[in-house]
Amino acid sequence: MTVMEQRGAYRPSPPPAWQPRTDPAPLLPDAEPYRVLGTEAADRVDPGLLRRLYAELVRGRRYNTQATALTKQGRLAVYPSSTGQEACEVAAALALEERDWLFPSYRDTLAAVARGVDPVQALTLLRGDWHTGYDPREHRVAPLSTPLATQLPHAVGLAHAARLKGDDVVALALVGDGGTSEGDFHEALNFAAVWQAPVVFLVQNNGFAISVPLAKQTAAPSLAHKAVGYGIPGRLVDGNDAAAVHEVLSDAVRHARAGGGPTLIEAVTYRIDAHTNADDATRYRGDSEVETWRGHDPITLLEHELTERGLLDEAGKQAARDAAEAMAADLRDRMNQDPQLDPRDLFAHVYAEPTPQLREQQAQLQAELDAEGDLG
Amino acid sequence: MTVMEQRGAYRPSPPPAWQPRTDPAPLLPDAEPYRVLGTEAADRVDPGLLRRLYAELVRGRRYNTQATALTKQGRLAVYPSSTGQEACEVAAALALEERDWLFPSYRDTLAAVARGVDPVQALTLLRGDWHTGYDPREHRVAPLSTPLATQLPHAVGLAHAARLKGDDVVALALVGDGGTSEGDFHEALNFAAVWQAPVVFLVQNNGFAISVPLAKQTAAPSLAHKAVGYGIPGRLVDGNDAAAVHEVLSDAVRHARAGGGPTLIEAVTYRIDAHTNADDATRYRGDSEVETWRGHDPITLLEHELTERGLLDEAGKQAARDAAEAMAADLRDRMNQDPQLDPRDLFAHVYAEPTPQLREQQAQLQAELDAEGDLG
Amino acid sequence: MTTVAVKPATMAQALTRAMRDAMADDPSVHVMGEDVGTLGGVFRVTDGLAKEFGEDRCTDTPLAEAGILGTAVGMAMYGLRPVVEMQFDAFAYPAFEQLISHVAKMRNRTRGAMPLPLTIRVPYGGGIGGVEHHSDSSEAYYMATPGLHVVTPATVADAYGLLRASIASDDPVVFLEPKRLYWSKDSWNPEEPQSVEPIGRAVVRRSGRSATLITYGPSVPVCLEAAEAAREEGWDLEVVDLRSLVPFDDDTVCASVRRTGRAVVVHESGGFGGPGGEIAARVTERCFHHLEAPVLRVAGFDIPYPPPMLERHHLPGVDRILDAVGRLQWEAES
Amino acid sequence: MTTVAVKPATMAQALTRAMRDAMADDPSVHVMGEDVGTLGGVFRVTDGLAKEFGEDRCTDTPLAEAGILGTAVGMAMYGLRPVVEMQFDAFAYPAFEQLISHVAKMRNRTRGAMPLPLTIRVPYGGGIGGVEHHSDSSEAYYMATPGLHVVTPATVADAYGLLRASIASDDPVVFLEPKRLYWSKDSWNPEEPQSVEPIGRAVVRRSGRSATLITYGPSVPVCLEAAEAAREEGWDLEVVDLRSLVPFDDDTVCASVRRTGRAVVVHESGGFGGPGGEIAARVTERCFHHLEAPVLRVAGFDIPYPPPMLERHHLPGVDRILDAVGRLQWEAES
Ligand SMILES: Cc1ncc(C[n+]2csc(CCOP(=O)(O)OP(=O)(O)O)c2C)c(N)n1
Ligand SMILES: Cc1ncc(C[n+]2csc(CCOP(=O)(O)OP(=O)(O)O)c2C)c(N)n1
Ligand SMILES: [Mg+2]
Ligand SMILES: [Mg+2]
Repeated sequence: MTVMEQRGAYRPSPPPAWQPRTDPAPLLPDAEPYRVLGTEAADRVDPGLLRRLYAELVRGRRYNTQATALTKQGRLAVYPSSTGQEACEVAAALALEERDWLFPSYRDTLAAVARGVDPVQALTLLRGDWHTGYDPREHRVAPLSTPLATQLPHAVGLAHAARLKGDDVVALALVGDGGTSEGDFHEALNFAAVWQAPVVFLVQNNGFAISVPLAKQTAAPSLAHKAVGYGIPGRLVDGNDAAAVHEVLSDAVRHARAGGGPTLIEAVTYRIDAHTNADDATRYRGDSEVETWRGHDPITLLEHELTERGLLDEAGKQAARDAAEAMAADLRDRMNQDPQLDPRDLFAHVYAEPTPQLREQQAQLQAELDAEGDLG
Repeated sequence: MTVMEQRGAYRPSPPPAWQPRTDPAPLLPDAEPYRVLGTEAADRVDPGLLRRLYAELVRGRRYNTQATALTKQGRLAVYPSSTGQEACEVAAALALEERDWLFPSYRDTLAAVARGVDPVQALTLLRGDWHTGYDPREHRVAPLSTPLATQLPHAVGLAHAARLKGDDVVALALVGDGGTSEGDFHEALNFAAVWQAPVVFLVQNNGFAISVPLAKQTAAPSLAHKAVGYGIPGRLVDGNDAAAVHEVLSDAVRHARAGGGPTLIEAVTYRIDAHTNADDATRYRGDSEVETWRGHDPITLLEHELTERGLLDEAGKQAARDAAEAMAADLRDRMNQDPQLDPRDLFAHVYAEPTPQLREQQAQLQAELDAEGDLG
Repeated sequence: MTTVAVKPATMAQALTRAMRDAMADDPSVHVMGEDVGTLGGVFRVTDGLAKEFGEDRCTDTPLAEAGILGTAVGMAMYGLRPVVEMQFDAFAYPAFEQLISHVAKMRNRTRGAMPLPLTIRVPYGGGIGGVEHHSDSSEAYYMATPGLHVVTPATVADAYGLLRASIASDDPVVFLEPKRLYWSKDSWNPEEPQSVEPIGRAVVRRSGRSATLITYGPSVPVCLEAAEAAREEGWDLEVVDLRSLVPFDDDTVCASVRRTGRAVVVHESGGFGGPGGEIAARVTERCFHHLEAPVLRVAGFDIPYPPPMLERHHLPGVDRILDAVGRLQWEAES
Repeated sequence: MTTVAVKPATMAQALTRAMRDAMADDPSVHVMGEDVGTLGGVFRVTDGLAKEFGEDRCTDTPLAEAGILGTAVGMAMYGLRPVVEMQFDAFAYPAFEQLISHVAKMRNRTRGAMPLPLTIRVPYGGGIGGVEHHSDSSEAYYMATPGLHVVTPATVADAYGLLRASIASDDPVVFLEPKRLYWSKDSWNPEEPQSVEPIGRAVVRRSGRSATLITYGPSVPVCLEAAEAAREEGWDLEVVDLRSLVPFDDDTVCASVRRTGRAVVVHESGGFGGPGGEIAARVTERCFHHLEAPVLRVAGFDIPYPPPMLERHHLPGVDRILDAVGRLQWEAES
């Protein structure tokens, strides 16, 4: 008689309620970041799309350099540059349909611009002008979110609401590697998964949260591996490969739109500039690391692909550069005009109707301004 | 010439910074909850340990029924019973060394008691008496934590501090399935993993957060799968199998003590009673589910094992029951005495020294009490 | 002539009815929170809503308050009117970042383009024998956050009217429900058409000439009781129920204080840094020359909320209120 | 006789020095937060500490404020003295549950068995051209939370002394650092033995007889400036720097107000529900018959902190303070 036979009365069986709710295997990301450029997968990509991405990357880079220049001229209070991350920013905008929503973080003005927001309006916050310069409903771009990861539950709620209303709208939320440590990241992913909300999370892992490198931020195999803990697919992609990011995002958006629920995407990229113009990156990283990444520049990668496939010649490059210069010149001109702010706006939008208290305060300020005017 | 050869200039290579930081495979939990009782693994378990677990389970069950009875007699304000979960509670206490720390949630008075806290002191909070009835340093049991998951970062911090001080102390933190949805769960696991803190997280998945079933709480394959997102091992265990929980916990504690870092353990169990005596469980679950789980009772499972191996006879059972009855009788007697609270305690411990404002308020209350006294 | 049998209703029932009617009137109203669906909430205030309107309209969320409020923000951005339940006062704290940095600021941030019509229901206050974290008075935090309305009912009828008005508001409202009044009853007939109080108006609950008790929420019945007891001492106390802490009804409050010349602010919340300071200060600023005595405050002590067995010492009761009234320098008058 | 060359130091430098000295004196002092290690903090206030004491003593944490404070609680439970940096005022909000439900309550909860000697440094306030979320005045939240000390320096010397005292305190201290004074300079010599101010004592920064300006932190220099300007109007203003909001120094404040008979509370924080209400109310309660006029308040407006280009309209400045002083019913005196 074997041991197992002796044990008839309490032969092991799983606890009654337990059953795996999802098969984890398909949720796990690939071992290596997904790449398109320079691989055979590139041949499948529509040349029009590649050219479009290229034009946007060139424009995006120029936007970054122009905005950085504007900080030096005192025309922007602060600028968190996305130089080096343009592939993510641009692909995020292009992977969405018009009816979809984008939830950018404070670094993602470029994604907003690529989606159609006027660059001057996108930079309004960073200029020291009003908090949000654009009407979020116009291009369906939520206000830039400064408190990290707090925009993620908003994206989930909006996507969920759209689904409840029967609209096939997808929300795409951007967050940084540092932002994944916040509780809001966790709660947002969990709500999204439980609700099967049509939302896509794109983590731009640019290696740093200000000065803190990824190794001090997480011990995970990759940030994309976090997906499995929510029962949603995780994807890992080379964030400097515009075609790859675009494809992975588009797949996830399609999946979400079709009712398949959320996806977590980690795009591996690098912040070439300092955290903002006010930051001194030499305090926490060496030049050689930056140089290595310059060799993996998103524009160069795509330019190679296009050139070698005969899809881009010197004239094409020049056209892209010209368009970028035109945008930059326009941006510079318009940013050189002083914004006109109305102090009365301080009270106008705190509530639908100002409270009696705010009316009193507005009158007080008005009296002060009038007095100043009398003096001036 | 193949496509790949043409592409020499930009042959795909991973983005420079990217390398998997951990191999995810060993972090993933088993597909089925780990079990010992009724399997051949049981033969390896020290009979003394099994008997000890049995005595504690019987005592623990009696503690639960006694505490529940005390609510009916108005001697406890509220009692969140751990009936059905005694294997987890007891194993949590027994897996620790004396120098280790336990971080219980509001449901885990039994774990505190099994670790040595006087039952009356453990129940002080739930009696409506002072918030914490015991000195946390005496048995190294943190105060019962009511705000869900907030005790988890405390456990991480304590474990980290101990390691910094060179003490080989491990912290074990308990949390419910519902609590895993909170941001604090996420942040605690991440800090623990980054710091490689000697901490063990035990999730008692008892199927419900008050009325909310697990399916509305998460879409994860299992809660243990969340571990991989932090780069720490996840273990899945039958939470009603005291030997299995004890083994898995002991392994994790040993691993942590040896510098191996944190472990996340999900114990699959079931809350047999309502959420608390104030709850009406019939509103959200059927009797048949409860009955099924009664068939997987932790005491019965262990009793079978012991009996079939000849480690427990009727006398042994009776001895366990007698010890439990003695504990219950003592608890009942002592809980039937009205606690004596001193209103001055309201002011004594807000700060090390009462502020001038608190002194004034204390004087005011004292005057009121004196006046009452004069009247009475 | 027929007599209409008006069944007394509890405040909890009036609140349920307010949500029910709002949901019936407006399909964009969604109730969400922990245990609000199948269970009907731990206080049963959402009882029946999931059954009547389905789980998509009354949703049991995962257990994460920042997530609840954060997703509600997103839902409001898409045009829904979420009504969020926080299970207890102290369990709203995890959502404070969402509340302060987004809920309160979104309209202002977007110059009015993105209002957030959100109601956040928070059962608050003590007196129910709740263990730690179940009896906090957190209104000071909400009051100090511009962009939020802060409303709290003291009667069954107001519970209905103010909750309807809050849900109908295009601004975020923190709706504070006095736990210990959930079971208070009044002859309120849910089948009658209900008048909906606008937000921002205080009401004189009892007229009097000697002094004004300024109060709200759970302390209103206590003040009314104190006013009755004060008659024995020869004081005729007026009781003002603020109903809304934000916006604050300076007119009603100051009119009363100018009439009586004396005032005591009464609330459960801790005194230091609590609502009473603001109220006393603004009344004094506006009515200084009408005041015969400083505006006094009767509040909870400046301590963490005590355990059930000691809470009676903490909560402002009739005696403590009368004691404060007695200190309003009556001799100065004569 | 030799002259000692006293180099002027900034408030930021004094704060750094305070942590450095505390860490050198007591191995249980640990500094932690976002970017506090290698970078030395975004304001460089922790500059050099990681280098001098190692990364275990001055630690770059993951980016999660509740996690930072929550783990600091655990560290304090084991006997360490964590000094936590919150990167900006508004980024402390995610940690409010840990703060309110644990930091403020642990000692009380355990009847003194488990004190939490924790310092939470929060750069606060505006005036530095910071974009949204970088200029909040959050002191009202902290003041309304019994169990916390709330301290804020206005001078370079106090920055050192009060931070040393906070770190040495066996109670949790929220240490509010006025951002716009980080670069303020004073002839303070870090090499000289520094006197450490006890927590809880206000100080008269300028004596005067006409009226008292009660203020703290970033508004202290503004009030001193206003007091200078007031001389032209014939007012001799006293300026009281509270230094500690909790505990509150009633004695110093009330002694001043009793002397002058008039008072204005000045702070950047929003007026409604802000610290000024408490201060005005308690001064009035205690000094009513000495007051020639109601205690007035000059505060930020009751609005979300404005964008940089409008902040000058929001911040209490000299003119607004003088205007309030002018409304202290001077005619009544004559
Ligand atoms: C809740 C919160 N905490 C702290 C900050 C301050 N802060 C601004 S950016 C930043 C680093 C963000 O890193 P990451 O998420 O990786 O985004 P990246 O800057 O790399 O785009 C920090 C700490 C913040 N904005 N919000
Ligand atoms: C932060 C917080 N939110 C809400 C609550 C109210 N609450 C108490 S117990 C509970 C359910 C907990 O479920 P779970 O974590 O599974 O633990 P269990 O009760 O099953 O042991 C809730 C929502 C709380 N205590 N803390
Ligand atoms: Mg980053
Ligand atoms: Mg549970």
